[in-house]
Amino acid sequence: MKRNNLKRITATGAVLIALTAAVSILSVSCAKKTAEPDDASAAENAQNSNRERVIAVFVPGIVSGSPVYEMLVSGVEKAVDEAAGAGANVRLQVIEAGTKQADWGAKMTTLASSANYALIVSSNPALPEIVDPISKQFPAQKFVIFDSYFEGNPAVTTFRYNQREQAYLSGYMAALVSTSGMESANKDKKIGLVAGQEYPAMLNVILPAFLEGAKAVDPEFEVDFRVVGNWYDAAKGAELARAMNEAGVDVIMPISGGANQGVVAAAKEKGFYVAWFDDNGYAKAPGRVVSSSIMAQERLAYEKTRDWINGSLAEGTPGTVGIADGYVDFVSDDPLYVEHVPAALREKQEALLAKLKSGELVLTVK
Amino acid sequence: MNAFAEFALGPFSSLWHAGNLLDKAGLLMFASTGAAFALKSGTFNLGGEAQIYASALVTAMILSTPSAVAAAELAGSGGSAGPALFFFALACALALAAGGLLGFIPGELKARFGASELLTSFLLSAALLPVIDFLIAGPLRDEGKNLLATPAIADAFRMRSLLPPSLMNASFFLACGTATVAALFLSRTRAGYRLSVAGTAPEFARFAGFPVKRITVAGMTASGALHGLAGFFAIVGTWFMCHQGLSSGMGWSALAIALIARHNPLAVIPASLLYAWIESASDIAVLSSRVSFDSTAIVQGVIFLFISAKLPIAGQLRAVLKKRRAR
Amino acid sequence: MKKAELRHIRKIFETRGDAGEEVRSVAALDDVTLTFNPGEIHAILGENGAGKSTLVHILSGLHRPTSGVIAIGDSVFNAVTPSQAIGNGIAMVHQRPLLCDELTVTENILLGSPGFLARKPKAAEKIRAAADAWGIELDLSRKTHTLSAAERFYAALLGALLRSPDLLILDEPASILAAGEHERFFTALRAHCSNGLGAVLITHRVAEAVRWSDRVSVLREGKLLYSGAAKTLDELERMIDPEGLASRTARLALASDQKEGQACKIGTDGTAGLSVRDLSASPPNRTPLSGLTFCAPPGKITAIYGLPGSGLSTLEDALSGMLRCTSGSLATSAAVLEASEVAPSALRKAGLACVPSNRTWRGSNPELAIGHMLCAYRMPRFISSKNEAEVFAKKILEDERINAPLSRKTSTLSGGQLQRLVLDRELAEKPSVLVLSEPEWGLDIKSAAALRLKLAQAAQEGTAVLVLTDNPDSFRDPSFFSNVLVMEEGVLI
Amino acid sequence: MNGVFSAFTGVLDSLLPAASPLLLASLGALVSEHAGVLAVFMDGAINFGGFVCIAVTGATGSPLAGVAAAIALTVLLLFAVSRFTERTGANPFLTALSVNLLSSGATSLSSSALFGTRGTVALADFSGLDLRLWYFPASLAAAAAVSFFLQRTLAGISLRAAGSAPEALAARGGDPGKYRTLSWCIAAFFAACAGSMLTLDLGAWVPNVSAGRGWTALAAVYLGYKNPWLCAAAVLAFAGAEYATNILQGLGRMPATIILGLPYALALVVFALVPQRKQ
Repeated sequence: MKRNNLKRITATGAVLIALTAAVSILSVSCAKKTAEPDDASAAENAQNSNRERVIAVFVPGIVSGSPVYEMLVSGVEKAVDEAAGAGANVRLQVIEAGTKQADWGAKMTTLASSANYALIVSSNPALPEIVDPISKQFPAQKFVIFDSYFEGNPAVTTFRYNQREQAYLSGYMAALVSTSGMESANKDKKIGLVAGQEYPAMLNVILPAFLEGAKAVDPEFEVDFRVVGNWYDAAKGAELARAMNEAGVDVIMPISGGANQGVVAAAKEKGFYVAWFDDNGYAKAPGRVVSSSIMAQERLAYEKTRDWINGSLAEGTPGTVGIADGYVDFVSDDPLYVEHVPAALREKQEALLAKLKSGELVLTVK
Repeated sequence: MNAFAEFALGPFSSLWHAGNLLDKAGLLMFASTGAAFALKSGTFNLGGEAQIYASALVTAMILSTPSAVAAAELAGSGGSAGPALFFFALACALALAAGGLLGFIPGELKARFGASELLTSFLLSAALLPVIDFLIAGPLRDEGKNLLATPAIADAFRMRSLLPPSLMNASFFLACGTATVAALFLSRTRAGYRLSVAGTAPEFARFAGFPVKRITVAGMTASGALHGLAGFFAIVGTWFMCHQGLSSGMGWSALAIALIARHNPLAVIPASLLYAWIESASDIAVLSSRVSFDSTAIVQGVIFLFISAKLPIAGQLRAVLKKRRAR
Repeated sequence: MKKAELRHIRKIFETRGDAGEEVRSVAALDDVTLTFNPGEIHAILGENGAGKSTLVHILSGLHRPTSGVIAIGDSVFNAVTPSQAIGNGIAMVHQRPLLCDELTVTENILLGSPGFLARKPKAAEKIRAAADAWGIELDLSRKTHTLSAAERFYAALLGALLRSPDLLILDEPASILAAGEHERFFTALRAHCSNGLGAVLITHRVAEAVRWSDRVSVLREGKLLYSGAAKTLDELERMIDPEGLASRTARLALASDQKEGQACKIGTDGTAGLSVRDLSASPPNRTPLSGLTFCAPPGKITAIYGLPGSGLSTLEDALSGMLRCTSGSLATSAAVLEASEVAPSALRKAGLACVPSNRTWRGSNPELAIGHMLCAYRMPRFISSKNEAEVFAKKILEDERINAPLSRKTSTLSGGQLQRLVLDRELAEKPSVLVLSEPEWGLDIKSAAALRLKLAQAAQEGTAVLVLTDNPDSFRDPSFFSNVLVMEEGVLI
Repeated sequence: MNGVFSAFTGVLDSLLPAASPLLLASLGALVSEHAGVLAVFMDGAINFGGFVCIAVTGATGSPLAGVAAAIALTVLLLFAVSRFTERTGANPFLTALSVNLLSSGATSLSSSALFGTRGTVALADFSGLDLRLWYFPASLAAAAAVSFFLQRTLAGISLRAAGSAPEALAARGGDPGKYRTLSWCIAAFFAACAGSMLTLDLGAWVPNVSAGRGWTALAAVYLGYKNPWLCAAAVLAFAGAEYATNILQGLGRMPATIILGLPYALALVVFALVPQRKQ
């Protein structure tokens, strides 16, 4: 009774494959344009006796729209361009691995196993643990991973930012604004943090330090912490921000990817303030964004890649960078900041920065 | 043409890629056999995602309990493998049970209250996913690490790769076997016959005295359990720990494969391979930065469009094939 | 008023067999030329599968002829679409009225009419006027899935009438209508035809054709045998059934007859046959059953007659276990079942088999393979490649001279073939009780006669046969039944 | 007393506008459900419409042009896919799923081509439309329109017949395929409106801005027994549950992530307990 069915399946199978083929031709021929320069440079390299070194930037997510990864890519790019301009035979390749953490391992292994890359650069706290076993399989492969901390593998070099300092700065400024006489500030000693998801660095470092910073202004401060559940639902971000504002929160720090936009939109509508994180966000909503504590990922990526190309990078050791060496900072020279935040507050924030820089106040991360 | 060949043959360019393709196909095969099973029994299981996820979590949990770790150590140090096997089997059984339970609930709600399983299985899944996310990010996380994942399971519990260094392991063959057994069950047993009759002709099945309600529940439960098997092998064969978001997209892919295979578990085998091939080819294209994510999404979308279309070419091809056979 | 004409119509159906089998062509219609005049009732007679339905489907646009043309008034078409047919004044009422169950009667009637707004009150007014003209009573705001078979027919008829057709095609209308309604309907049809309406009447009832039609055409195996003025009953019957099977049955029934003449006494004999006691059921939107008590003795053919809406269909559902009864009990030689225990599987265990009135969806399913439909009760636990079930199914097909592979879908069978197969399947279980609902529904004289032969045989072997019917024609040969009960408003009188 | 009243209006103020895009989406899913099409494409269509709206609003400075373009292009996309499905007899579930993939690829590609980013596209100096008050009344009016369309227009009646009894419709000269396509287009219309509402409210497009609302809308169709008004009630219940969880998160008694699943759990319980209409 089944034979007829089988035949149909085989026939459809054949057709499917033919169709897939046709469609793929179309799509890949579109992509060919980007492939051409590679081919050209490959041909060039064949003539060149100097062996080419390719640096891969492994992006555990999608570059576009994510400041952390945008800075990573442009930093490495700058170092590579500079070196290539100076005659070094280096090339850059950016690889996006998508947001599914479970797939990163296999994709990283693909890169490592290809032995095409002299160095793989990436940035994510979770990556060293994924890379470590892969590195044991391919011990020749070198890795530099920012925004993470890992000891004990000579092939894996990590740098982490002192996010406690970074969040502390935000919390301090947020609390200053909340207690100020600024038009949208209220009496409640409550500031907010909207996260995309709950993750270790958020719960163990950023959230506590944000509160710590606020308490440094007034010990009665509380942090209203809410979670969107993903990194894209901007409407939910806006709803959460509105609800928080109703509950007396007047400054919110969003760390929720695309959903940040929702918090900004709600701030424009409801008139509360936003503390931006990781890059300069004053222009997102002039007059509403009152704080930008940043990490200098672009600079760090540039410097460390440059060092590696020159052979001066101390490999295999973890490093921590912070305010003292300028990799964590607060953007205080933006005209929008100067225009909208009262001088008294700005001075207090400067004072805090100075204390951190001088080592008078020490905020270490575990 | 060159670019196309690169895209199409990418997954076969190395053992690593080919093995991973087979591994991915195997996991999809378990889940889509499950989806096909539900479709055959006349139900629509939209809760596959949570069924895979929950079973994967259960597996990872069981295999990282202190006693399981101890059993693995014993087996690893040359001692008896018995306790380790016991925990392995226990994890498998509980994964099946977890998936099965998540299929059973919508099935039972349909049988008892007539609630559409299409909706209840989706809602159950949507309600559970954040809970599992939370468990993985919070109480069940490997505290010492920055991964959003449970602790890794011991070596003794990991299935050996058959095509090192790729992830491909015996689960692929088990998946083919499962799909075949499912197909045989449907075509060669009375229970399978009744299940598919209840699916295509519910009123006739009721008239003929088949236990239609029980069949609905059984179909959904089996579907859930098969998804659970995918979750189990995802842990012991592929990822060795339960990552947050591990199942995302797998449930939908499985459903699409089952539809492409026209609910036939035997056709699920080539359909899963085809699907895994498209996905792997896209992944590899992205990894070699030939194309961006966007274009692979479009390629996949177009393939979805065409995959079930009855185009004139298909008819001609069939006619040609028939003529050949007649000769 | 236009005249419609079919010229040299040929319709070939292609059927595909199992793997390796060549595509076979079957001519459903072979060079048929017919004219339908305004003001006439034109009856089309023929046995099942003669091509009557195909013929009118070509006229109403559901089928495309393989060759030949359709002329309506001055226009000539190679084929018409349903909307072209309607636009040219041809409307059809199907044997199984095509209605959308989710819609109300008014909405169903409005379905497909031109314009933007559905002016329901205005439409209802018009519909009511048409209904009055035809003597039809119908609640227009009801959803059609709550209607009885006759009401569904009226709904479909009103839908056709509201398109003010020149030619009205009626496919077996009499099979649904009760005797009184039948008379009233045809009187109304007659009256409207004398005002210029043309009607095409498909029927297998020769007497009906003789009585009401102006012109008769007889089809046989796709060929037109006769078209012209109505002849006598005998002449036509001989044309349709040359072997005279129908009269042979009557003799057989008489020979095997041991008539009791009166209803068996209730409760005296629960050990054999079927005895039903105090059976009550009250399903929503349908006629309830209130305390039915009756028995069908073994070796006898018992009939229950009731008009549509009398509760007969509720009884069918109750006896096949598709409906939960509220109280009462049901006993066969094998078991006594309380109302709460009555379910399809329990009934089958008790030795009861049933041929439901809804053969297409309940007795079978168009999507099922013929083999799967036939082997419903006989699938072995494990199905090997050459199993008994398959042998069994092949034998039935062979006996019925249906040349089809087991894997073909039942949707490829004609209504008559399906009916025979369902009956054979149920009889093969050697039931002690066989319930049949409307067994002759849609059967021509010859097939009906063959059916009666089979039932008589089964009765002779000791089966209690119970026939539920709303068709008074079944009793044209009353000697066939050993006992006839009548049902009205859910009780037996 | 006054406090309670203002709290109540506060709830409505945030609840109703939040429910509006969802209501629009579920109306679209409802119409296609009536035509027998399972609208699994809603999520992708909302994203697509939202993107077009922001892109065109940004280019022309007129949100009205943005909405109009969103509607036109989304309808065009789904019309094409629907025609393809009908013409080739493809599996509508698969082709509908393909809309989601196509939408994510197309928005992302055009976003990087037009704005040089595949992330958030924010309109400068655009602070959302001051129309929040009107969102819900407009959506309710849409529900009324859908109800009117399905009940009182001939096309609506035919569309319902195309879903439940296509052969009956065909016999009356209607083309069920045509009405299925119409239903895709109507769903596209509402998806585009919902997408525009979401993005104009944010003054920006964010990848995957619909964030599963298309699926929730589909669930609401079933919860509302395919009736526009009951659907509106179901949507309000969903939005209410969501609102409650937003508030609940602020109380900090329960892990925030778990709370996210509560609306679905609630819907499940309600759906399981409410008696089902018999088919």
